[in-house]
Amino acid sequence: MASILRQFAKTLIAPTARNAVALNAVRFKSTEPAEVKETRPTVRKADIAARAQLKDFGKYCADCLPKYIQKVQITAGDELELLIAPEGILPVLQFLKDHHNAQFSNLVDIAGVDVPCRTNRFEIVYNILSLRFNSRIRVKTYTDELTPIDSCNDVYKAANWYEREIWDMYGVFFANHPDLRRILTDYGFEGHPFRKDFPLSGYVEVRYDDERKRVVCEPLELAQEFRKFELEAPWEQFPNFRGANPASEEVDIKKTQK
Amino acid sequence: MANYFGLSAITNFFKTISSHGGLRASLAKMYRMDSVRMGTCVGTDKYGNKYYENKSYFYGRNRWIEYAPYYALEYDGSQIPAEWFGWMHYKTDLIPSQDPSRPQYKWMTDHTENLTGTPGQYMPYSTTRPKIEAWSPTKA
Amino acid sequence: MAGVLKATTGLTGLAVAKTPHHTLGVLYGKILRTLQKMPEDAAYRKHTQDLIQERANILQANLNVEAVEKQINCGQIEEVIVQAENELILARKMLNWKPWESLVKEAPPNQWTWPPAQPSK
Amino acid sequence: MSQAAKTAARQVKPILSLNKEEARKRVLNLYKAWHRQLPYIVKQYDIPKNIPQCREKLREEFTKYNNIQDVRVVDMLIIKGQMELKEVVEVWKQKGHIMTYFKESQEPKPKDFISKFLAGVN
Amino acid sequence: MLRFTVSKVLNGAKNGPKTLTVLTRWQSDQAKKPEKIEVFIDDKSVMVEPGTTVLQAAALVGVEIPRFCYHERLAVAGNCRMCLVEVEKSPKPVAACAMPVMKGWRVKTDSEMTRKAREGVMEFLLVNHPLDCPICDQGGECDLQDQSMAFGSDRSRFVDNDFSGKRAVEDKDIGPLIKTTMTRCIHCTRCIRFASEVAGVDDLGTTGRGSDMQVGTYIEKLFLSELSGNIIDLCPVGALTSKPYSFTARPWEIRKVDSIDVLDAVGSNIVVSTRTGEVLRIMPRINEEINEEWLSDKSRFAYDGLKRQRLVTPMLRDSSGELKPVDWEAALLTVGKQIKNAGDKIGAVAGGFADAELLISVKDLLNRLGSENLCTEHVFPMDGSGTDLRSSYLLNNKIAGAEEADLVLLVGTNPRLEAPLLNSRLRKAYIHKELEVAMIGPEVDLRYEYEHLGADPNVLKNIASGSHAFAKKLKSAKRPLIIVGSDTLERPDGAAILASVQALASSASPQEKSWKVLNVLHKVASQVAALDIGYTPGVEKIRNGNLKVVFLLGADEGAITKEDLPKDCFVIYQGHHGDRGALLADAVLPGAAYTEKQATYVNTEGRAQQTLVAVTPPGRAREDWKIVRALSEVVGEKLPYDNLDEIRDRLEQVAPHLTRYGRAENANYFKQAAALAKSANLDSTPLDVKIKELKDFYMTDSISRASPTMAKCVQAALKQKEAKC
Repeated sequence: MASILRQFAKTLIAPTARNAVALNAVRFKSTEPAEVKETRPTVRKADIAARAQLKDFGKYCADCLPKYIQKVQITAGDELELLIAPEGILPVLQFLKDHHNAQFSNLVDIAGVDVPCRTNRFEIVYNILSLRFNSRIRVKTYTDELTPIDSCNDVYKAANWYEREIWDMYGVFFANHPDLRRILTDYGFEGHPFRKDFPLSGYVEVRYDDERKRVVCEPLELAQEFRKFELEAPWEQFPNFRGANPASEEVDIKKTQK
Repeated sequence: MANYFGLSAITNFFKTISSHGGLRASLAKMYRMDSVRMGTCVGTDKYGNKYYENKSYFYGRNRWIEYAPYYALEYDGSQIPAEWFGWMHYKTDLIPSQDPSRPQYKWMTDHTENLTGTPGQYMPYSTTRPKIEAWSPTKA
Repeated sequence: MAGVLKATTGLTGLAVAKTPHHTLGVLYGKILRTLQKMPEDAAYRKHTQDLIQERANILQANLNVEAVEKQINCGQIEEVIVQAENELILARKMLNWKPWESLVKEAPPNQWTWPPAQPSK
Repeated sequence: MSQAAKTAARQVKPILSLNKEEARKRVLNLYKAWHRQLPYIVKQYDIPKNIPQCREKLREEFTKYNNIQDVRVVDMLIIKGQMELKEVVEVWKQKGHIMTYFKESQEPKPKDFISKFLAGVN
Repeated sequence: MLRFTVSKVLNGAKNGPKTLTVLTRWQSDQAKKPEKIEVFIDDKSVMVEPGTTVLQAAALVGVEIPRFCYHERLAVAGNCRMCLVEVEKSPKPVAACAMPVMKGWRVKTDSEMTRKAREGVMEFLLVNHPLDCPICDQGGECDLQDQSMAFGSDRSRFVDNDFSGKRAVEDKDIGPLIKTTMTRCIHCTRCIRFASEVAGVDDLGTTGRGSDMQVGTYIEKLFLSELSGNIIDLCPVGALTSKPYSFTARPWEIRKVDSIDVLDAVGSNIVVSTRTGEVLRIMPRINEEINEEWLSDKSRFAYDGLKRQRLVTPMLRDSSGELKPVDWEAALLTVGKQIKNAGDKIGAVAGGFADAELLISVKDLLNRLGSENLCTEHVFPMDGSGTDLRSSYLLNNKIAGAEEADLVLLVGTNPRLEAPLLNSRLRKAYIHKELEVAMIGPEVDLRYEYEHLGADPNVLKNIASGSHAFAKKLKSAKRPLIIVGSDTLERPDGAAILASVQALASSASPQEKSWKVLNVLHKVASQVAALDIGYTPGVEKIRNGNLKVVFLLGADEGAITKEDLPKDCFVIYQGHHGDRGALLADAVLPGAAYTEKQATYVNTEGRAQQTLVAVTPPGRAREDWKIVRALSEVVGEKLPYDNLDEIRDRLEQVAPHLTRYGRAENANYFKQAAALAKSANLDSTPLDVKIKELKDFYMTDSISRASPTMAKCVQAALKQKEAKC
C-alpha cells in the first residue's frame, strides 16, 4: 500500500520539478529579444492588400455614381466609407445591392451619430456586407432634425426595425417607411435619448404609486452631483496620444469626376 | 332513480341548508365564503379554523376550510398552519392528529400568517451609518 | 447538360434553372437594351456593358453549364441569373435616377471632418 | 425670426405638408381623430376622468404648440401625435401612460423665495 | 548646503530658480540679462535663457517630457532617469531635468533612442514595483501607471514571480495623516526634498544603496510638519497616500470642485473631491499668488470635521430649557417674533467662517431694523483711523511678495502655524535669497533661523527711535517687511502697537515705491470681509448694548458668554457646527459650511475669492444668506435680493472689490493711516501668540475641533513632544 502511494506521489511531484527547471531556463533566456511571431496580436493590423482593393472599389463606385457620392475614404486602415448626399441613399444602396460587382446584399445595421455642432447634426451610417465578395462597406449620409431621409426599406427589408430604432433614438424621420413607430422607448416617452442634448439621466422618472395603484411618471429631480461630467483622460497631456491614428484617409475621386 | 333525474340536487340543496342551520345562516355563510357546501368536519386547528371534507365533490373541491369567526372577512390562505397545509393541498390524506410520522420538536415556532401589507410586515432598514453626524445639544 | 440532371442548387428558395442559357440570354439582352438608353459616357453604362458583354460571350461560347459557371466564377448558374435579374431592375431604376449627372450638392463645410471639434492646441 | 426666414429660403425638403394650409388641415384632422377617440379612451382605460375633462386636456395639449409657425415642425408634431394616437387606439399604452398627461402626482414647483427656501430648492 | 545645490544646478544664476517666474515685479533691478540661446526641440526652435534645462525648454514649446523625480518647486535630483532624451550628436541619452541646454542643441523627445531609453527605465522601475494597482489608493491618478501606459513597453518580460519575488520593504509609521507602503516606492526622493527644502523638517532620508535603498525616517519617529500632507501629492506612486482617505474612493468616481479654503486667513485654493454627497478629500489647487501648490495639513485633513457635530435642523429652546429640533417654519416664526419685539435692540457677532454674502445680508437686515451693533469676534484696534483705511488691516505686500523681501520683522506672530503657506514663502526666501528674519514676540520654532529681539513691545519704540541695533538694518533694507500678527492687536494696547508699527513702517525706506512695508496677518477667513463691509471689530457693543436679540454668525471662539448678555436676551446661533456658540443659543439656524455654498471670502491680502458648491448642505441646513433673507421677510423688512447674482450686486455696491474674484485690491493711504494713529503708551507685558506649537495648530475652529483626524494629530504631536523630552 505504501509503495503504491509513493509511486503515486512521485508522479505528482515529477512534473512540478520539471516545471521549475523550465522556469529557470526561461528566466535566463528572458533577457534575449524574443523572436516569436505573434499569433494573437493585441491590436489588429490593417490589411494592406484589402485596402488597395477597397480603394479601387471606392473609386469605381464614385465613378458610377458621381451624382451622389461626395467623398470616399478609408478609415481604421482598411474600412471603406462612401459619404453620400442624402438624396442618394436609395440609388447608392440599390447600386451596392444589385450591381454585379458589388452584391452587398446584407444590411448589417444602421447607426446614427449626433454631432450637434454641425449644420446637419445627424449622420446616418449604413453598414452593409457582401457575402459574395466577403467584403464590407459603410455608407454615410447626413440630415438634421427636420429633414426626412428616404427609407431604404424597399431595398433592404432589414432596414425596417433599424430605421424605427433611429427614429426612436434620434428623431430622424424616414419618409415612406411602412411602419414607423417607437421600438425601444416606453409609450408616452418624450424626446430622443441618443441626441447629445438629451441628458444622461433623462427628464422623467417612473415609479409605482401605492395610493393610485398604478405607475406614475414624474419630472426627474437629481442631486447636484449627478449633473456634472468630466471627460478627461490622464494621458491626454502627452501629445503622442492626442494625435494618434489618423482618423481617415481620403480616396481621391476627383480625377474620375468630370 | 332520483339521482338519474338530477333530483338529488334538489334534495342536496335542502340538506345543505338545513345542515347549516336554516336559510338565514346559509345566506350568511354564502356572504362570507362565496359558497355553501355540506361536508364533515374532520378537524379543527388551534386557531379555530375548521377543516371540512366531502368526498362526493370533485377532487380539488372536496376539502375546504372554514376560517375561524375571529378573522371575519379578513381571511386568506396563509392563515392555514403548516400542519394542515399538506392535507389541504392533497399532499397527504391523513389529518395531523392521525399522522404519527409528523415531527414534533420544541423549537418549532408558532405559525404566523403572511403579514405583508399590515403594520406587522417586515421592513428592511438601512445598516449604513449616516454620512453626516448631527450635533445633539444634550451631549455637549 | 453533362448527362446528369442537377437535382438542387443547395440554396433555399432557389430552384434549378431549366433553361439557363435562354433565360440569361434574354436577361442580358434586356439589360443591354436598357443600358443603350443611357448616355454614352456614363461610367455605369460602360462598366456594366463590358461586364454583361463578357458574360454573354462566355455564355455563347460554352454550352456546358458547368463550364459557364467556372468561367464566370460567380456562383452557380441560378445565382448568376438572380444577379442578372437584379442588375436589370437596377439598370431600369438607374434610368430614372440618372446617377451619371454631376454631384447634386456638395457636403456642407465640416460635415465630414472627424473629430468634429478639434482641441485647441 | 431670421432663423426661420433662412429656413424658408433654404428650399427644404417637406416632411408631409407643402404649405401652412395643408398643415392646418392635418392638425385639425388629428384633433378630430383624438376627439372622436376620447369616449373610447375613457372607457377602455378606465381612467378617473370624464369626457369633458379629457377634452379640456386634449385642447391644452394642442394649444401648447400654438406658437409654432414652421410647417416642418408642425408636421413632425403631427407625426408624433399620430403615432401616439395609434398607441392609444391599439391599447398599447396602459392606464398610467394616459394619466401621465394629467400630471396629477406632480406638485407645482415653489415660485417665491420663501416657499423655495422652505422647500429647500434653489 | 541646500543653497549650494540649488544654485549649482541652476548654473549659478543668482536670483534663484528660473522656473519660478511667478513674480517679475521686482526683477527689474537685476543685472543685465544674458543673451538668449536657440535650441531645437523636436525641430521646433525655441529661444531660452542660458541655464535652462532641456526639460524646461521642452515645456516652453509644449512638449511634455515624462519624469518622476523632477518637480518644479524642488531641487533637481536627476535620479529617476525617466526624462532621458536624445540629443543629436550625443552618443548617450541625457537626463532632461538636470542638463542645461547648450546653443544649437537638437533635442529629440520622441526618437527611437528616447523611446527605448524610456521603456528601459520603465521596465527597471516596474521590476521592483508591486502589482498593487487594484488595491492601491493611487490607482487611477498614479504617475507610474499613466506613464507606463504612455511610455512603457506593451508587454512584460518579468517571469520571476515564483522565483525570488519582488523587492519588499517594511512600511513605516510616520503619523496619523500619511500612510506608507514603502514597497511601492521608486526612490524619486521628492518627499525627502520637500521635507528638507519646503517644510524644513529634515526627518526624511534614504538609507542603503542599490536595491536595498529605503526612504524613511532613519529612526522610528513621526513625520510631523504643518505641511506634511503635501508629500502625498508629490509622491508619484502609491508609496505615500492619505490615511484618512485610504480605500474610500477611486479618482474616476469622484467629482472635483474648485473652491477656497477658509480654515486660515490665507485663502488657499483647493479642489474638493466629493462622491455621493460626501466630501472625500481636499487637495490644493495651483495658485502661484497664494498657495503655489501646497496646502497646510489643517486645510487638507480637517474635512472630516464637516461630517461631525453638524447642525442639520433648526432648533428652538423649549420651556424646559432644552434645544429641540423644529422645522423651518416654526423656527423662522419664533425668531422673527423675537426680532420684531427687540426693535433696534439687536446685535450680531460674526465668527471666523462667515462669508461676505451672509455679512452683508445681516448688516442690511440690522440696519433696516435701526441697529448698528455689528461686530466681529476677533478684535482689531479701532483707535486712529481704525478700520476705515484698508491699508491698516491687510497683508499689503501680498503673500507672494514675501518671497522678494530681504528683511522681515515679525511682530507677535507665528506665521508657521497661523499661515503655514506664508511661512513657506518666507522660508523659501530665507534659503534661496538670503532673507533675514527678526522677531518680536515669543520664541517659536519657524524652521529657519531668525534674530530674536525679545518679547517686549517697547522694542518697537526703540527701533523707531533708532536706539536699537535693528533700526539700522531696517533703514538699509531694500525690501523690508513688517508682519504684525492679529493676536498682538487683540491686546488692550493693540492700538498703540499698531501705531508704533505704522510709524516704524513709514520710517523704512524701500527701494520701490510700490513696496509695502506694513502687513497684518489675520487668523480667520471672515475678518477682512467683515471689516470691508463695515463690521466693528470686538464685541464691546454687544456687551454694553443691553440687547434683546443677539445673532451669532458662527461665533464659536467664546468671545461672548451668557454672562455678557442680559438675562432675557434671545440668542440666535446661525452656523454649521454645534460648538460653543450653539450651546448659548435659544434658537439654532443650521447654515452651510464652506464646501456647501457659493460664497465670497476675502483673505488676509484683501483678495476676494469664492467657494463653490461641492455638496449640498446636510439635512435641513440652508445657505446662510438665504436664511437671513427668509428671516427678513418674516420680520417684515424684506431684503431686496432673491438670488446670488442680486446679493453679489449688493456686495458690489458696498465694496466693489468683493466681487472681483481672484484679484487682490491694493490698499493705499499708509501715510494718512500712520498720521491718524495715536501714539499711546505700550504695555510692557511680553507679546504672545496663541498658537505656539504644532499641537496647538490642529484644532483652532469649530470645523477642526469636530475633526477626529485633527484630534489624532494633536495626540501624535503630544506623543512626539514627550518622546523628545
